[in-house]
Amino acid sequence: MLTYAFKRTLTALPVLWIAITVCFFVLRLAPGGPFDGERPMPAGIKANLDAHYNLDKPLIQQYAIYIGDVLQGDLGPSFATEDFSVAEQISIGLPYTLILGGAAFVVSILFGVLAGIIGALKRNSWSDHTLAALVLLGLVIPNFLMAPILQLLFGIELAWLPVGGWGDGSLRYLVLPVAVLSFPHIARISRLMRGAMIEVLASNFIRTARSKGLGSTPIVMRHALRPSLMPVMSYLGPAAGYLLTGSLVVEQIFGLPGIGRYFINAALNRDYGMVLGTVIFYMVIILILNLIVDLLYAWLDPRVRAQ
Amino acid sequence: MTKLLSVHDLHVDFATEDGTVNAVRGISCYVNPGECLGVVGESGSGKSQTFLAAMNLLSNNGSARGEINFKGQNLLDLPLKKLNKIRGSSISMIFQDPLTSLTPHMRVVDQMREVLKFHQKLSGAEADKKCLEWLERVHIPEAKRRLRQYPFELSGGMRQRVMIAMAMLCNPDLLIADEPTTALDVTIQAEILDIMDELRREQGTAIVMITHDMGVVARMCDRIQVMRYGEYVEEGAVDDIFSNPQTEYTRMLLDAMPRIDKPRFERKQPVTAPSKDSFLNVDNLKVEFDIFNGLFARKNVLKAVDGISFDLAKGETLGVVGESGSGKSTLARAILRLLPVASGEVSWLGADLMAMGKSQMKDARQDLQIVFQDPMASLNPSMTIGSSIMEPLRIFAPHLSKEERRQKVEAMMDRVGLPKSMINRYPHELSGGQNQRVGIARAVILSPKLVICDEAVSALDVSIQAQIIDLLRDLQKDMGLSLIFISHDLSVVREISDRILVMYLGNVVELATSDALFEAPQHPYTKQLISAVPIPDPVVERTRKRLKLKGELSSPLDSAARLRFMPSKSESLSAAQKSDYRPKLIDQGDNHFVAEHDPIEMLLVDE
Amino acid sequence: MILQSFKRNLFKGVADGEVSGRSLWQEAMLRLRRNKAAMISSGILIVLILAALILPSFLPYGYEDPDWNAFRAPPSIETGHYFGTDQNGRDLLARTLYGTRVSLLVALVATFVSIVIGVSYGAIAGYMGGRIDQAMMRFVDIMYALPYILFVILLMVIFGRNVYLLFAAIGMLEWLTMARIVRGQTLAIKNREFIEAARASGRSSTAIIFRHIVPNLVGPVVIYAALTVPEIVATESFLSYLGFGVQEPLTSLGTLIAEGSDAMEVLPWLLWYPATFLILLLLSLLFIGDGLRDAFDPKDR
Amino acid sequence: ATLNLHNGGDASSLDPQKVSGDWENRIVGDIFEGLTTEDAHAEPIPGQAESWEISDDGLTYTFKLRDGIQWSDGEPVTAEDFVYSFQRLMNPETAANYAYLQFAIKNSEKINSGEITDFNELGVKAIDDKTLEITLEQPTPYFLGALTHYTAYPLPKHVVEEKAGDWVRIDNIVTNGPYKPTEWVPGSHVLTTINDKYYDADKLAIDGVKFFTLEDQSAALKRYRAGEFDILTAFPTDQYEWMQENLPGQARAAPFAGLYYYAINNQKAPFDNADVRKALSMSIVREAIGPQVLGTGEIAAYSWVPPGMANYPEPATVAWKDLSQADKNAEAKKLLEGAGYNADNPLKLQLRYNTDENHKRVAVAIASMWKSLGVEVELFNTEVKVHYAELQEGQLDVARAGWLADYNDADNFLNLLKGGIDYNYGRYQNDEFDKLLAEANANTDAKERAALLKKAEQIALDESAAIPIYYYLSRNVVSPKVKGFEDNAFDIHRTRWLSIEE
Ligand SMILES: Nc1ncnc2c1ncn2[C@@H]1O[C@H](COP(=O)(O)OP(=O)(O)OP(=O)(O)O)[C@@H](O)[C@H]1O
Ligand SMILES: Nc1ncnc2c1ncn2[C@@H]1O[C@H](COP(=O)(O)OP(=O)(O)OP(=O)(O)O)[C@@H](O)[C@H]1O
Ligand SMILES: [Mg+2]
Ligand SMILES: [Mg+2]
Repeated sequence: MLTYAFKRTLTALPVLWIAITVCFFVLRLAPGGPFDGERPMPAGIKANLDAHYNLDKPLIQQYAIYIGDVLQGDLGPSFATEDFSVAEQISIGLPYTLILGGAAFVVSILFGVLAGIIGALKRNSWSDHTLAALVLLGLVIPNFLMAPILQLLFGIELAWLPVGGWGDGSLRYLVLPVAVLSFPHIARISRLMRGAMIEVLASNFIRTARSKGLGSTPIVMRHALRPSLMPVMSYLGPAAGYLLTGSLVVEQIFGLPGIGRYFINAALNRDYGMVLGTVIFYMVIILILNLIVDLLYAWLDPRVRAQ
Repeated sequence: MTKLLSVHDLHVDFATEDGTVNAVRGISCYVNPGECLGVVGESGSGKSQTFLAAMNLLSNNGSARGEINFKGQNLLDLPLKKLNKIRGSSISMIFQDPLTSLTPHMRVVDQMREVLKFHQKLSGAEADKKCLEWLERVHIPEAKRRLRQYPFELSGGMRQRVMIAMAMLCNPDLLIADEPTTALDVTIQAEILDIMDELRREQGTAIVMITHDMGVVARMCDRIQVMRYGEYVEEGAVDDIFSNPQTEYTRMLLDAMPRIDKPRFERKQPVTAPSKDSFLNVDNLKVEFDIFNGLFARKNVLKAVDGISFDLAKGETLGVVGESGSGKSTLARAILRLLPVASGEVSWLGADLMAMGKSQMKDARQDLQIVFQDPMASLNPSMTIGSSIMEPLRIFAPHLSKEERRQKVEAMMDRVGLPKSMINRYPHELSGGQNQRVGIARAVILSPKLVICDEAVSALDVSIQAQIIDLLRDLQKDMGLSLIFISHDLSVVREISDRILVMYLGNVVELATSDALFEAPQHPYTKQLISAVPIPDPVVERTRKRLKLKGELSSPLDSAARLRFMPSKSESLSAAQKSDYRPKLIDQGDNHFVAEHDPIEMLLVDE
Repeated sequence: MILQSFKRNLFKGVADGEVSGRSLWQEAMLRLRRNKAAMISSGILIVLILAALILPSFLPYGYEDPDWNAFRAPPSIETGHYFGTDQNGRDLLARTLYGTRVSLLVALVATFVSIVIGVSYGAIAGYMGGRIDQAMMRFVDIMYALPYILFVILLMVIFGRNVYLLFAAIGMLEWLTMARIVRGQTLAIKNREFIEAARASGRSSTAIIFRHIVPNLVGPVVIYAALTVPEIVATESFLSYLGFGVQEPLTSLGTLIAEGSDAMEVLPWLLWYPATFLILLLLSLLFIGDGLRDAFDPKDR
Repeated sequence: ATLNLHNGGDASSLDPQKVSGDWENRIVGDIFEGLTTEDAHAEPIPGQAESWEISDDGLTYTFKLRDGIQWSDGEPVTAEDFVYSFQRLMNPETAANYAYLQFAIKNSEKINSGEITDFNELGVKAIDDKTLEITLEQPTPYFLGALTHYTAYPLPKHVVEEKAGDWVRIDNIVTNGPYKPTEWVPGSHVLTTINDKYYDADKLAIDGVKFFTLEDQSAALKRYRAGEFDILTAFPTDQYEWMQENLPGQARAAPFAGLYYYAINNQKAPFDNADVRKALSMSIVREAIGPQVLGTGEIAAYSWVPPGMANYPEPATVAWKDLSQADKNAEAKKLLEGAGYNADNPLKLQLRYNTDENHKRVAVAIASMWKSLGVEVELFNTEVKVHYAELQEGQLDVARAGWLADYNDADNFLNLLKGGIDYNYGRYQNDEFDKLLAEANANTDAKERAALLKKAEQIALDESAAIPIYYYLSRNVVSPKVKGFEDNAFDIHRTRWLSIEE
């Protein structure tokens, strides 16, 4: 198991390198540069900027410079926020993102799994359908609509919670963004959970568990939960990835300083350094998460470990 | 005496897309405290469902009507809360399908402990102790280690014993045992039956014993209930029924039973002496499993098959017997390249099977088929049994039209005794024996050259068993089919085999013709096995004496255990030598091979 | 032997021989019909589809031309703008119906792409295991991490703007998680004994993957596929907003809602009508997904 | 009290030579001050300089710095700081993207392009600690206004030289404006407090500003309504009517020195035909765009230069401005037919716009106006980078563009149509036009200069060089408790002039 994790860590390096390389060149192939925009600038000025950021050098040389820097742990400058290097920006935003994403992650799993279990136990009953409809509303209402609705309702009409911002980082400020972030995941987790749980509840070993006189709670928690978590677990890797890299929409609507906005904005701004920085960061997160998920598979089903 | 459990006019129906299946139609029966009721009857006759209904464990599409009284309560309309108080403590059940009946992701100990915790509020070391005690009682070798293992790491027989131990943990008033010993070798079976008997005598536990093995019935039961087609056929005290069956069906059941104390039904002309290099040659085959305990522990190597060699001629039947966990299933899998082999060779029709390429292997598979030990698990749960049986045709006879294929499948179902109407059923909608027949049908539909039957008839009642054996024999006669027949049921093995191979801890201890082996067994282990076979005659059975040998329960991880039958040698060797030493197989002439051993007198338990 | 004589029809309820072989699919359809939630949902879905296909030709206004007399007009029967008009004076009903068409098409095609790629890819990776699995899954990881917007931009530049590309682009995005889920399930299933049985009977790896493993994955696949539809609709509207998707004057439900949400309090009809359509559409799809899962589960009758 | 200000985009830097957006201007303009600065109406007034003299040829400006002006760390602000800053601005290595705004200064362009490497050649000299002399290339009537721009802010030489690139870090930065930054969380906010070294510090009514990053205007409005913001620097156009009703007097849409126009490809057939361009321009119902399509009442543009630019009394207008729309359409139809386009052979064009809700609406409306003329329009939306990258390469039929004045002068707009520059997207080329611009800029007489510029403008308009559509409005929402907020054409509102009444 440990050797497996170790091997995976080793393979992460070439994977990272491939990701960086592909991204580097794709980025340069895309039309538009970091300095194109509503405000055109004279050619001379642009030349100065290109020289400043080494963009006037041949592409291969730029690539070599970049890889060299990365190997020394330097993710380079960002064009959009010049006072902070890419690494600094990521490290400034990370705590916010970790708190937000982490909270959303926990909330999603808790509520998702719970709703899924209830759905499976009360399958096709009136309460199953109502619960499903409620939970699914969180998924079918896109977050760019969900967020303003919640803001209007809880921020303005009821004035219970702040409309946006981080404030002092207290719980009040977290409730709405975390809710918007987690709704779709709650819905997805609950559906995956419900389906898998129904399948598992029909298996022979559940019959054995019932024959032991166990009530439904121990049956679900001890016998049915783990095998039903399989698809949820597969989904959790990507979901945690999404949550940790934040959501552009949620950060923008609530004005939060996390790093989610970089993932799309940097690409749109052709902020080369930032894009590559986020790719590296995201890649590392994904690799770690998926490694964890793969290890958890073995926990869910010992037969997988035997492989 | 008040009845402990009484079933009155029970009906069990299943809704299927093809209409309602009336699986149980008006069954009535009862059990008294401390009594053992044998339930016998045709496979698919509703034996399991009757008692599943009593436990309120029917599958989703099933429904039960009637009355099932347990200690004055009607179980059918008891609220779940109350029922749960009864299930697992007052009534417990051993399921027919041990492979899928244990929770795959829980360690054995956790599954056992929770019964104690729920019903007796026992936990911690105390509970562990009790679990261990019970595992030891059902003779699981190295019980301590097994407790920490997952079900898939156990052999079929071990899983069954775990089920049994679990069912008996709380000293229930009523134990429903559905084919509890099919996966056990006769010695262990005998021990288990002893334990049950003890329970019955000491604690007054009533037992419902659902079984096909009339020998077991003869040994254990006070009364018998015979079932067929979901209906009651006959009921009575065991001696009466055995000596004077009232119905044609019961008589037939008794007559069709092969017995080792009687001559074989039908002598086949012995096949010509196996010609070497011709058909299937297995040479020094070894299979090893890596065993991990916990995250950081060092791995252990378990030698499940430890150097087995034999040849098989065309048209020949080789019986393989041996205690549970001795590596029979593993051997079968290894021969078919379903498992990575550590070393050794298997040649098939002169070609090295282990070295074959993809397409060669595919061709070979057409002629090499297997019936898996656990019928349910080996069938794709999302495929109807019709398409499961049809599958080999799809692969190897693509030229057939859909209609032709269907006809073939139906014909095959007919030959194994499955009604055509079941073609759209899914495996979980069949009884244990019916699934087993699906597995057999799938294996023989292509008329292969070799079929490995791993406990292929253990879940079948004698009549169907006989039908299947006939089918195999017909194939043998017509196409020269060869068989490797793995079974714990020595009477059947004797009946069908030309030669028999006796395995012990991955090694061969004796290999001889069927008659030679049964008439003059040489190895103490073989002798012990044969003495333990139950005989379907209550009078004979109760007076038989079984051989008991000295020695601990043996574990494949303990490499010195192979010397169990050579204590003399064991004493003279150092520890290191012990682990390398394998008793040699010695030719006694007449193709009778026996492993080195000390004289049996040295091994018998002094009584 | 005597045994032959025992053969008799076991089941009075079922006439022997009349039963013909049925596929899992046929059976599932039979069962789906009994699921109330799924049937109501199907009804709603069909009504929506028919409305989107047929209704526009009966409307007094088209979806692209402004009615210069009715900018930002609230819904009204008299003017014939039953759902009102938008900031360009265009009839919202017509736009909603056209938007429904586009969204349905995108959802359908992209879901299809994601199922086909995701299922095959995940099942192959899971079944093959070892290095192949590792390599394949690391590729998925890379795809997750790369900013897909860049790829969309590149694709548009290389192939020019067209809707099919949009479908493909979204599908390419959505298959990743599908592949992970399928792979996870495959890891568990491939150790089951019936897979061994299939190998023993001579099935090739491909056949085992597609005939034995995939059918046992139908549950999670159907469910996750239904779950991706909302995401697809949202992604489509985002890409369209950036100029990579459907272009004005054509629209989609996602786009309509995105526009409407900004004017939620001022021009509420711009939001609520398309939103109702979308929510009905997506909820129906999700309930049908649940129903299909149940229908495809042989143990769940 | 601290003012909570919705600032839109995320500041990219606090270094005035590195920034370029109006949201950054709001911050750096509060923490730095140039020789001149803006009053509440955005008119130039003395800043760090208390007075100045302009030579008669208009080429030499001599500034006298205020007494006792200090950096926030207590160091005096000297003429040398200004010299240093201008040199740094022009230094190619600084790569200041707005350096060209000060290209009026002698030798600046040459230094910036690396042609001159001796920075002392730059036309900015310290006569003594308190006196600064700036020499220009040619007379520039708007120069005092240009000096209010952040590119002209002084930098603390002693800090920049010591800390190099790190001087702007929040711990290091030293400023000379009324406020100084004390906290910066990228993506969230920049916080400032009073710089008590500022000469007018005791007159400041507001203790500091929290500049919030928030691009979503609807969300900003909600936060405003919840009392979380005091000023919004933008609002969604759709909400204007609603706000007028529900937040009376708080939403402000004021004329803004900016032009929204469509560039049209003068080099590509059939748009190289002035008649075709004219037909397209004439058939646009400009009066419908602002009030109806956008809903905020933007003013229809028939001139190239927005009204109210300094030293430019009355812009030129298109000749057909006052025709009725029916006549315009009839005329347009005729022109198109004259160019060979009719129902059987419709004119086809692609209308490009960059991603934005308002751009889309305008494009949709105009497309339908053209459609009624028989023109087939394909709407083509791209994200902003691709849009401008392709525009600069001249890849367009008709494309949306806009211009906000950098400084208060007509020349700033007319330059957009000058031959041979990248951002003349339509590649309009008229030698007469170019000549008139050059002549005008060499002329020191304000009146004559204005006349020459107007002549040039008229030529461009007559040839329909591009299609002006409307003049921008600035859109602010100001809480009633904030006083001193004056609408102005540059939408610059320094905190200095504001106060909060609780
Ligand atoms: N879920 C189900 N749906 C439909 N039919 C079922 C279902 N479960 C069991 N049956 C049918 O009910 C009948 C009785 O089954 P049961 O398991 O009780 O047989 P059995 O007597 O235990 O047989 P065996 O000895 O083979 O185990 C069988 O014919 C079987 O096909
Ligand atoms: N996948 C596995 N991992 C580890 N150990 C295994 C595995 N499969 C089998 N074994 C071990 O190999 C030994 C032989 O098992 P096998 O299943 O061949 O026994 P068997 O002779 O078929 O027994 P039974 O009669 O009970 O079916 C047992 O000790 C078992 O625990
Ligand atoms: Mg049974
Ligand atoms: Mg076995």
